[in-house]
Amino acid sequence: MKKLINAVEDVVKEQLEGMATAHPDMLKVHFEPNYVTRADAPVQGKVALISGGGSGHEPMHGGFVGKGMLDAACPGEVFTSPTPDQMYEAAKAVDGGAGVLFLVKNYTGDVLNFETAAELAYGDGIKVQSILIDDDAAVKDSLYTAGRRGVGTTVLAEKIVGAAAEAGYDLEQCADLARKVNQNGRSIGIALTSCTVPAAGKPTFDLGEDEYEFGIGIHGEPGRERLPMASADEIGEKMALAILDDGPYTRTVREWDNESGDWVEKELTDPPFKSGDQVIAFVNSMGGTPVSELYAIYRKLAEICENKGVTIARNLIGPYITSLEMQGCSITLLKADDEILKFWDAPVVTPGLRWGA
Amino acid sequence: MKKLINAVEDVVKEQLEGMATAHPDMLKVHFEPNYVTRADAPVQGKVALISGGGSGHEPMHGGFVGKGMLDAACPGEVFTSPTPDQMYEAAKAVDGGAGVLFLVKNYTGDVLNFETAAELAYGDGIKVQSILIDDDAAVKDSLYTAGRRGVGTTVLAEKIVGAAAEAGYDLEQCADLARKVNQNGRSIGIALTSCTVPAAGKPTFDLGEDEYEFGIGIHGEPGRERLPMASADEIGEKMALAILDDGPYTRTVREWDNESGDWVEKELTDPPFKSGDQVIAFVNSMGGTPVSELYAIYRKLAEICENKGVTIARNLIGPYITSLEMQGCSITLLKADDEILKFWDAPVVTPGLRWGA
Amino acid sequence: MVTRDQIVHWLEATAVVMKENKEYLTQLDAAIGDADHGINMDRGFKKVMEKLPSVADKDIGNILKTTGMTLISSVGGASGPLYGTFFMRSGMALASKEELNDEDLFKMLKTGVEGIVQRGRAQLEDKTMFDAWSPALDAMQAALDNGQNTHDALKAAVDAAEQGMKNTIPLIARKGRASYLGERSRGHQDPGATSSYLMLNALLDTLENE
Amino acid sequence: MVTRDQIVHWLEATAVVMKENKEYLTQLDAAIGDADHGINMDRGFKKVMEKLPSVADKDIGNILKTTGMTLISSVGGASGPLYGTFFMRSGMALASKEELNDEDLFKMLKTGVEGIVQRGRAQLEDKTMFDAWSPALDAMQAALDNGQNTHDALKAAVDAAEQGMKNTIPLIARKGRASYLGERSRGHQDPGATSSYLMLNALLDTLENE
Ligand SMILES: Nc1ncnc2c1ncn2[C@@H]1O[C@H](COP(=O)(O)OP(=O)(O)O)[C@@H](O)[C@H]1O
Ligand SMILES: Nc1ncnc2c1ncn2[C@@H]1O[C@H](COP(=O)(O)OP(=O)(O)O)[C@@H](O)[C@H]1O
Ligand SMILES: [Mg+2]
Ligand SMILES: [Mg+2]
Ligand SMILES: [Mg+2]
Ligand SMILES: [Mg+2]
Repeated sequence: MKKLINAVEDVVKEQLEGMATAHPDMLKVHFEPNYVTRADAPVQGKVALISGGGSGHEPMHGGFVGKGMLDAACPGEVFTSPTPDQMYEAAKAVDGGAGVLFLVKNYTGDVLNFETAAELAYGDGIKVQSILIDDDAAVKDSLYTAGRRGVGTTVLAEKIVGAAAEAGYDLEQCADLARKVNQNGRSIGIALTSCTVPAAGKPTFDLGEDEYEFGIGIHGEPGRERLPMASADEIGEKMALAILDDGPYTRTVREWDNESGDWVEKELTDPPFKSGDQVIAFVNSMGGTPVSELYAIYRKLAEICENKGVTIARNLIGPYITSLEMQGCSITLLKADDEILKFWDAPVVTPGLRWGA
Repeated sequence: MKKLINAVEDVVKEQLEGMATAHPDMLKVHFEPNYVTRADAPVQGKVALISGGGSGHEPMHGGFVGKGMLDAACPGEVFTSPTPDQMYEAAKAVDGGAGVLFLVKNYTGDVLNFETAAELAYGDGIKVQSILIDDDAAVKDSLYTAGRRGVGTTVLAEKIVGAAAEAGYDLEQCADLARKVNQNGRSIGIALTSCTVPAAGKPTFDLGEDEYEFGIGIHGEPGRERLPMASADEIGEKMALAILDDGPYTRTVREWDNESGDWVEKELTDPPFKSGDQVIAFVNSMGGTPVSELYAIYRKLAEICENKGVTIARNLIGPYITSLEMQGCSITLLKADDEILKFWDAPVVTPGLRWGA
Repeated sequence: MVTRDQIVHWLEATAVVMKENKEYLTQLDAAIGDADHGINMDRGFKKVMEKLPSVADKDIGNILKTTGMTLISSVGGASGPLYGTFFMRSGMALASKEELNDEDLFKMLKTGVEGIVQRGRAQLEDKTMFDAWSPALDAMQAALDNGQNTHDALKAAVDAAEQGMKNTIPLIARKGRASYLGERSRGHQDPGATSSYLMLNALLDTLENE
Repeated sequence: MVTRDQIVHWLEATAVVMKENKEYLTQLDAAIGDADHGINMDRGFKKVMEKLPSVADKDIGNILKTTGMTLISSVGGASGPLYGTFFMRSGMALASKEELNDEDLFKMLKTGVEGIVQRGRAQLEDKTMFDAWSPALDAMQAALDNGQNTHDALKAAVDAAEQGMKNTIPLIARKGRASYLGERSRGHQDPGATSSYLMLNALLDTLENE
């Protein structure tokens, strides 16, 4: 293992220190428990958007803290869910009276820890909502698994809902928008190499020179299938079709109800993509793949979208939700209506994503 | 070799096609000869800024074409200088009557090809200036080598001079500012792994698990020395000191003279850094190193700058001048006065760098 | 009667057991998860050991709740909130108790496991820690109904938990990280069921030795 | 007298030689550069072969200038503008010539090499292509001064170029990419000096065979 790190147990802390030193205009970093807040938090009267998860996916989530996006991010150890005290302290720090919305990627650990945090925050009189991101089309069913994982749509949801909160949406409206974004977004990922978790010191899996993993998550876990290495066009096409040809997806999610002070279950069904849709297309590097290669994938993706009658209205291309230094990429398509596009275009000023200001 | 590419001979062309499809609002791509121009080029009355060089350093240069930065970029094959017809055609396409400024990285191939292009453009009645970027502190002397290579300062110069051109600086002023930026910027790079040139199909050099290269360029070439692998703090410190403790640097550069229609030689001496300086600090990934590790380096860099009495006024952290998928990083420090900071902060809208609009 | 000291000793014994089985649990997790369960449990109970002295003279409910809070804020992952909830709930059910009778002991385990289920929504044969706890509670209930004493009822529970743990081997996981492996999760023993068995066994050991 | 056809045949012969030595030149460049000199030269002269038919009936100056322009826009790297300038300058010096006398031939080479020097500012023993050209021009001048004929003067030039090329081996590079290697550039023959020798030798071969 070769990385620019000091002791493996200090990796997360020192990266946070680096961020704090680099971006005092945008964010503040808090330690024990670890969380990152907007420099100007709490913003009175604004819904506060909080996300978090294991580290190793940088710039997500800490790099998305700032005006127009997240109010707080809670980083766990590398690939390990954060603990509820982090989200709880973050919620107290950023709540501006309008409540906090948790954006939670669907991994059992993240879900359970965020749920505990929601209960703690509610107990303190903070209005809470919690929306699950579960967009990974590589996971087929929800009945026999923990459901689709939360991947690329998370980045888009953080941007879009962050802008809505900035624009004055209330907690209910932010939650509805987040749910809508999640239900309209789907992703698929591939890996050309494994990544190495610093504490583990060796690659998570072995992958031959002539094969790649299709349908990976974002924790260096193996994917849906291992395939012979192929060209950018073949890989791009297989990825695009895994999203565009994916059928409806139904599952039950648990959301917090501020009235009853308890969790309620909702059955949600995501519609498949169809001709005539307009989308935000997000081609993401897993960390070790340079942006030049992403353009080769984007080229094919755009061609296939056009053939399917799907219009790419906006795009995002680069490393935004990564798996350490893994080589590979993911594609996310988000069906976008005017509301979504308006908030996508709105200004954002974070270390990881910035435009309009 | 595993990359998201199709045929190796189409790599550059297809990446450019992907860029063209992705960013029609910002840029246009032209083929045979290959060059990228601002979507709204030529901008009448504005000095046009043109750069270029081998491909494989993405997002530089094509990703820096757009409002507030480059008017045109000329990509060669991977790690191969572009040919003069590219720069010549680009100059004709973007000249808005105020002349064109070439920003040239100091590699013999780039220098000679840009010189030929400058002569051709001048022959066509276009006012031309050409400024060399030679900022690589890993190269010690200029007497017995082709001089310091052009590395990280290029990105900063493209941003700053691009903003100045946008603000109405004339050709002479733009050239003076570019020269000033170059003389005040220094860089040093390291590699943890080699990269693989697609056409070569195998890594350019071998590097053991327990060593790293110090003082690399940006073409996957070996560096000044090969050292035992070390911690982020040790590597960061050695890099920072290689820049901060570097003495004055003198060399002769060749610049175009529009009066005489010929090249004139100038002897330039760059001053070393000193306590009291304020700088723009740029920590760059060579492609395969994730931004999280860059923060570990930035953390150390900030500490050392503080100890040396050097104030970091602005920073840029991420993959901006890369060597394909190489793991490693570079540090650039640019001594910044008010003029430089003003243009650094000015709006920029390119695929690779964006703020303020 | 189970004393406050015995509860403290149980937690101490659990910490020792998690340390001893750190590698083993992590290996089990490597096969069908992300190779951290032993590390997580060891980290959590180390923290519990740091916290314990400050509450060791408080009532049992307080001790258990502190254990729960500590696990929640130090374990992370799926198992952190689950074990955390286990101790929080059992602590709440035994608020201000200074010692536990047979019924209390059963209540402690039962309310704890109810917490796990409420949080994790696991069902039998989902290949989770619940597959150890569920038969354990059934066996303990039956033994108590049969008039057996604490020790024997607990012994029955531990045996059932061990069997339940082993029964996870052929199962396909339907909850947690392992569920993504589908068929490939078959043939491996669930790490959480294993740590649950170890925890319950540590309780039996503690009571036997005192 | 050297005819237009002979010049065309020389360029054709050079294209063949560059193709045959593509690997060899690239290997030389791999040792002290970036392993592309053979690829660059082969690509450039392939392009020249495509362009040649359209100008083969024009005057020699025109043919040489077209060759220069083609090399400039297809070779890239350091050698592209250098060889390109060589042919551009020699073409300009021989504008509208239909055939060349001894003096013209020498002028062609001399003005070409002056172009290389003006562009690349190489000095003797910088370990570049100039280290092949410089002794070649000296030898040819001396031979012509001695009253030798074209063939013999050119033969002397080729021999001197070969020697000059070999003499680059012990040198430390001070120009181009190889200069960054410092001491480590010693012990390797310069690729550009090698391609220059090959090009000059192709001229001799062409004139001998016709
Ligand atoms: N929904 C659930 N209900 C009960 N137990 C669960 C659930 N999901 C996972 N587990 C348990 O958690 C264990 C894994 O814990 P751990 O490895 O510490 O967390 P993570 O999977 O987040 O890395 C599994 O072996 C399983 O027993
Ligand atoms: N300044 C210079 N003057 C003359 N020849 C040079 C100069 N710099 C480099 N060369 C020649 O160019 C050759 C390398 O050419 P090539 O490999 O095609 O270009 P690059 O170095 O850009 O890859 C060297 O072997 C050397 O002979
Ligand atoms: Mg080259
Ligand atoms: Mg685990
Ligand atoms: Mg885990
Ligand atoms: Mg070369």
